[in-house]
Amino acid sequence: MAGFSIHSGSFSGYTFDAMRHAEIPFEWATAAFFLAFAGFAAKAGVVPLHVWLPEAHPAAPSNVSSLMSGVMLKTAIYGIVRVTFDLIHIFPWWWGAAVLTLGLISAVLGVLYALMQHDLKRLLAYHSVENIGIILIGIGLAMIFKSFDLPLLAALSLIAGLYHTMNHAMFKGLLFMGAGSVLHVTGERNMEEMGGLIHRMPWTAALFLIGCVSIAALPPFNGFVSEWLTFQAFLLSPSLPNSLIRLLIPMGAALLALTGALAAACFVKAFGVTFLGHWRGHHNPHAHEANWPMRAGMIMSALACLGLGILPTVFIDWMDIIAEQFTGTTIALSASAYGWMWLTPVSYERASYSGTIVFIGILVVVLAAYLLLHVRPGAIRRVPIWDCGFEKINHRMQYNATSFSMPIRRIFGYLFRIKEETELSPQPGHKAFPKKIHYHLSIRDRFWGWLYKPIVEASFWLSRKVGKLQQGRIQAYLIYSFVTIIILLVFLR
Amino acid sequence: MSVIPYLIELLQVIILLALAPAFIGWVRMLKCWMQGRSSAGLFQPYRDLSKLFAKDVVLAENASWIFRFTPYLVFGTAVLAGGIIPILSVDLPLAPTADVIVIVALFAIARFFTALAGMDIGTAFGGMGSSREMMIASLAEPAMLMAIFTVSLTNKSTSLSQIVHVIYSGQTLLRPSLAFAFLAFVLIALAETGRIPVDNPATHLELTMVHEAMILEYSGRHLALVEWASMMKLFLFVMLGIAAYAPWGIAARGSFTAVPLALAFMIFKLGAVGVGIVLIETGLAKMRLFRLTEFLGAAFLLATLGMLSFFILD
Amino acid sequence: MDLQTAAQINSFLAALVLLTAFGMLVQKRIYGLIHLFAWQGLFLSMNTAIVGFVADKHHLYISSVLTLSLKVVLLPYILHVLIHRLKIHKEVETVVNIPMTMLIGIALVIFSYHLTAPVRELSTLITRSTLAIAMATVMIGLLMMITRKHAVTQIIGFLALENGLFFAATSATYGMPLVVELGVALDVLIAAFIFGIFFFHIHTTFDSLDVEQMARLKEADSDE
Amino acid sequence: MSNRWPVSRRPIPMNSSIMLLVLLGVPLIGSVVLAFTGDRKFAPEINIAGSAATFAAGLGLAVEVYLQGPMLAGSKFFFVDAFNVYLAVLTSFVSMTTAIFSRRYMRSEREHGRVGHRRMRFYHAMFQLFIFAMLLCLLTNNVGVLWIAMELATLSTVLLVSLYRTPTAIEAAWKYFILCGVGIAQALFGTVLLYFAAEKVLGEGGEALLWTNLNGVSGSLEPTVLSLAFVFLMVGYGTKVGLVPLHNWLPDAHSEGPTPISAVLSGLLLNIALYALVRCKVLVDGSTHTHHAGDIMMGFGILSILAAAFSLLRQKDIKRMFSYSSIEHMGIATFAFGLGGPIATFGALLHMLVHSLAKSAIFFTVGHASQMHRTQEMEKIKGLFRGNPLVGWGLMFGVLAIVGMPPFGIFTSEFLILTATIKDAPLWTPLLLLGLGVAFAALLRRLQPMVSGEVPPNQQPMKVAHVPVMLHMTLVLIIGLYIPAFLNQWFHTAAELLK
Repeated sequence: MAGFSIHSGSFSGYTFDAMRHAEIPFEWATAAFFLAFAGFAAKAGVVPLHVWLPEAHPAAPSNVSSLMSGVMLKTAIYGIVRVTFDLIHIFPWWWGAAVLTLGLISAVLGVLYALMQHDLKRLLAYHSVENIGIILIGIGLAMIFKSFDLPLLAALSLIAGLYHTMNHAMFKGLLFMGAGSVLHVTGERNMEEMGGLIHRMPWTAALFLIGCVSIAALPPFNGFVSEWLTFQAFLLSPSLPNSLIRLLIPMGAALLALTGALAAACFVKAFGVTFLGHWRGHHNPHAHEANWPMRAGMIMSALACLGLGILPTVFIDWMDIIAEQFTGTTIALSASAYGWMWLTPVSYERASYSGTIVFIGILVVVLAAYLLLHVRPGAIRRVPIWDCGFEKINHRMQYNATSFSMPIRRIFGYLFRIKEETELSPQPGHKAFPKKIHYHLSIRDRFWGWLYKPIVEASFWLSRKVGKLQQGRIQAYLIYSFVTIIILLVFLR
Repeated sequence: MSVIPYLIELLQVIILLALAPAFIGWVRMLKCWMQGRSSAGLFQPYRDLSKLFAKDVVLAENASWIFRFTPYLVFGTAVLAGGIIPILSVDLPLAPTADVIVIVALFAIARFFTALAGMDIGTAFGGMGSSREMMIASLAEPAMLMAIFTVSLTNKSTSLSQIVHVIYSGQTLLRPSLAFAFLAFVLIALAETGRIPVDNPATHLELTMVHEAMILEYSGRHLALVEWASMMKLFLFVMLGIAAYAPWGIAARGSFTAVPLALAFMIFKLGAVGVGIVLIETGLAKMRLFRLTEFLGAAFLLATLGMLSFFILD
Repeated sequence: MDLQTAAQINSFLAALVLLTAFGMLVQKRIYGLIHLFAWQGLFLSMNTAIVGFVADKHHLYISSVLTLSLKVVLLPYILHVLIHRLKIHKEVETVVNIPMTMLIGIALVIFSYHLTAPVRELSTLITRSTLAIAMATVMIGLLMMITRKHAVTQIIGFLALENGLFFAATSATYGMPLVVELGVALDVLIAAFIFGIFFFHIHTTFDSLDVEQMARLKEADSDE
Repeated sequence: MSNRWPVSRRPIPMNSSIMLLVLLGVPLIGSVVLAFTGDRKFAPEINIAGSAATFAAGLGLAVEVYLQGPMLAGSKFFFVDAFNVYLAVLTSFVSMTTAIFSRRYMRSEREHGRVGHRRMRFYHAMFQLFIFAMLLCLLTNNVGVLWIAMELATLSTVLLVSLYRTPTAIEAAWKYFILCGVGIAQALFGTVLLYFAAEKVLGEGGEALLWTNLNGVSGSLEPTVLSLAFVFLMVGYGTKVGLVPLHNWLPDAHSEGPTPISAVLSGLLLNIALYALVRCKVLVDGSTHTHHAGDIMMGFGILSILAAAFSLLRQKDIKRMFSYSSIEHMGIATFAFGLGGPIATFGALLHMLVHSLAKSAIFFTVGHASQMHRTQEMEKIKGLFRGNPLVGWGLMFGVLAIVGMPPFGIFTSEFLILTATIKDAPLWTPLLLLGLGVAFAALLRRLQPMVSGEVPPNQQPMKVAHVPVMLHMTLVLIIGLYIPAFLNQWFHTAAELLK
């Protein structure tokens, strides 16, 4: 919030109008922007200011946390947009670049951390970090386009961001409610202790599944629409004058794609481990379906997800007012130019998407196949699990959250602080078959170690290194000259 | 608005359904020849499918509705994608429904639910299969999109028909960017359709299988649908590649006169691609799971190089 | 051959050079490296010849032939012989974290493109757009020298870097004056012989060509 | 007097200069001859004679330039002005004295069987070749040729560094080879860019790479390209100058090779590289009309001074210590050139001169000292006053000179530079002073125990070469006491040229 103090310090009055019309020297503007941004970002939980988020959410009761991620993050976004586009309406492109970069980092790291969680609500909380990242990507792009004075594109990406904000409110609320009802009936937050709930609470399962599909950005639900719009915005970057960002932005698209895919993986895990398979816990649960009001809430937001997914043009027409106010143009003309069914952000030739038809198409084909295959009543025999002819399997053999995320953990391992220890108590006789094996795994978010331990340590370490430039390895020396070149080149450009 | 495009649309879907098994059969046949075995013939897949359809379904006790719903969904997405990708003609009524990104997403849906189905029964193999599948997918998808972005950047559109149009109109002779992107696409297609060296479609060996592990518990019509869908997926990836990189022969206008020619072209290309796949599969061995990062990393590198050289050189 | 095709072939060769550079960056086997290096040299000399033809600068033919004989035939041959003599042809080097290296490489490509953007604005040559590639090749050569621990591979990195320079000379300008080019070639040759001698010294003294061992001269421990 | 030394930027073309021919020819021929006869008894004498002739020629050339001003020769291939001719004289002089010194030194090395026949031949041949390369660097008019000669200088010394074939020696040589190779490669890239910019103005072909032409049109060269080029030239030649953080090869190479080589490396090669750097800087500043190049050089300079000074504190090896001090002094000179302006440039030129004199003198004494004790460890070197007065006092005065005590020449130059700094860039002054102070303390605290004290048992007396040390120290002293008028004029002209 210090940003505002600078604002109001540099000119009088807290009213937005006053700020809007005030002339600010550039340095002050920059300082103000970044302070304000930091303030809001901390609120929204942008990496590396996100650490409070996964701590706070699980602590709070479900409805509160759904409100938190639903509303509070939104206010933060509102603040950022308001300050940048409305108060400081003229800014250099690298502000946008900074926002974009932060967004990308938050998105990727957020989803990765989420993937490592086995506490349902922490997982969702980390996903809020990811989604904030995606929203910021949209906003950052909008800023870049605006600073290069391409209002149409700016409007497009701004709307992508805002649309995702709305979507996030919907499906994240849905997911938190689902998680809440699961918590309520099982009294568990640890996924490792769950499983097979789909048989006990079909409604919750189905609705939670809708939430998963939407947040994993799969058509025809809403998550996909905003992500698709963001991709389109990315792909329009070649029309930027600056060669460097023209080159860099598509990389961002790749990162966004990575985020989407990882999110899908993450929610396969979340849903699969929680609702599918066998019950993993020790005490046998007497779980029952969630009560009606809870279900009603979930159903409504689920419907909202679907609606936002298949009728984007309608909602975008509403949003255009904002876009017009901030960037000076609307995309509605082009967006719904080909009827309410087709979403064509820039032009018909460029790209088009119709959630409606995708939805209906899938529906039709599925029904057709189903009916065709059921003209002849095929009896369904229920049998014990075959499992490749594997003998006497039990529920402890199935994959759980930790084992599911293991491959990805191994690939991106260097991003986490992982402590793995296996202790086995060997039984006398044959060493090969120990009596029991204890496997303990702890995964910590690196940023604690990176930022929140006092930086003094780092500087101290450096001071000791002063004399040690000359440490013998020729590679190091080569690195010196390499880095020197890079720095000088940067200095001169 | 003439009716012909709709007919072509229909024809195209039918061809997709009809030819996908034949293509698999062709690949298997070539493979047998390469390895000096006597092949089961071009039409074996049809026989398999019809047999499976005839059989009854045997379902595990604790299978939920997801398990039963998945095959239909997978099948549905494949068919829908088949209606969108220009196989015979560019001028399709469904074409504007979805661009490349959406198509990738459609395959993603199928994968999502297959993975869930894999976890549904709660066996070790199922979980293993879905976990690996999602891992591979999460690495393959960025590379895939990069490869496709390169194309859509060079052609200024993400809608496939439009891409084909542009390639027809413009002269794109010897573009390094497209070459790179194409290489990347090949690698990714291998990964996505679960061929060697990423996955071995023919194995049921516990530790090597990925896709098979997820659908282990299926039987009867469910299995038939899943199998058929995966055949179509391979077919569609080939078509996607053709449309994006070598569309010559696809009819530019919706008229029946052009269709037979397009069909001939398509079958010829399919044959060629089949040979390519077989060469790759007999040339390489299946990789360890964690060597895949390098494999897909290479794909990503190629795609990115493609994009860079689009900016730098073209 | 009209300018357009020439330009396209030129840029395509440029892409190939870049690709070989990346290949060397991740190639583990020594022979593989040498072959890649030879290929790069081949592309270079082809490129030089084409540029020479288009711009009809006849001294470029000479330097093209020089490249061919020196970097495609002679140096790889020398390296082959050395490796065979030193019996290290089976060694497979451990390269740390290949994906990371790739990413850095890509970053370098972007960076050099960004740097050379103004240059290509004001150049009129058909080859101008390849300057970025040349610079990137230089950088990647340096990166390779940094990442490798083996004396031979370091040298190969050095030579790749030299290739990049040569490529720059032909792409930014239509080749340096002949005197300079000859001199450069001479220097490369001498360097080749010197490192030949060096391999033997190192190998006899440390009985391995791992550079890691040569870290005795340092300040780090001199104050304990 | 002052009507002499016309400060004309347009050098008068002159068909050929016999002096120039001798200056370059003798070392080349010498190296060929010595390649075959290098291990005979009279080889050192040949070596000395050759370098003496070179020196004579250098003087002659200097006189010619002194009388007629800058000149071109060999169809514009060579270019001589006050700046490079004074360096040429310096180079040939120091190489001569080094040859004299190496006569005794190598002889005793040989008696102790550290080098054999082949290596003696090799050593002498390479020594001459090295001199040739350096002179070519100085006198050529062609940027490309300058680069080639620089590379040649590197290559010819690489194997000299590894002459003793000890593991450390080979390691040092390898690092020297690789790092300088890479650095030089960067410089070539810079040269290419330079040519790229130049051919736009001067047309293609050799013309576009001649200093004389470039300086003429520096104003109209494309600034962006030149600034790019300068970065690469800076890093490239900066590596050879041994500027931090590109210096890492220097202490190793200078401490592991035979002492005469250390002397010429520290005393001369660094100067040559700096010469190239300064020429480029003038060009670039002329083109970009900014002071970026200068700023960069100042930054490197200060960095080198500080880093070197602090590493001086922790040295145990005597030759290593003095090579660090070379880094420090090169840093000072670079800083001064970067600072620009008449006083600073004057100081820098003077500094190059006196530093190379003093430093090579120090290395001579150090070489003898370490030969007497069979070690380079400073703890083990003691009682030089008693053991061998000349070495002891020589080292004493040398160190006093190098730390910039009056009345030696280095005090003068450093004083000039310091005043210029206070005037033009006051903010840098404290850093500069800090560096100088630390270096001062570090060197003196090492000096005292070595020279004084009893003669340790491990020290055996030996015949040492008196002439070079004395010669150098007297010169440094003289320059410190008063700068001869012609020298004064000389530097002023050079400073003019470098504006």
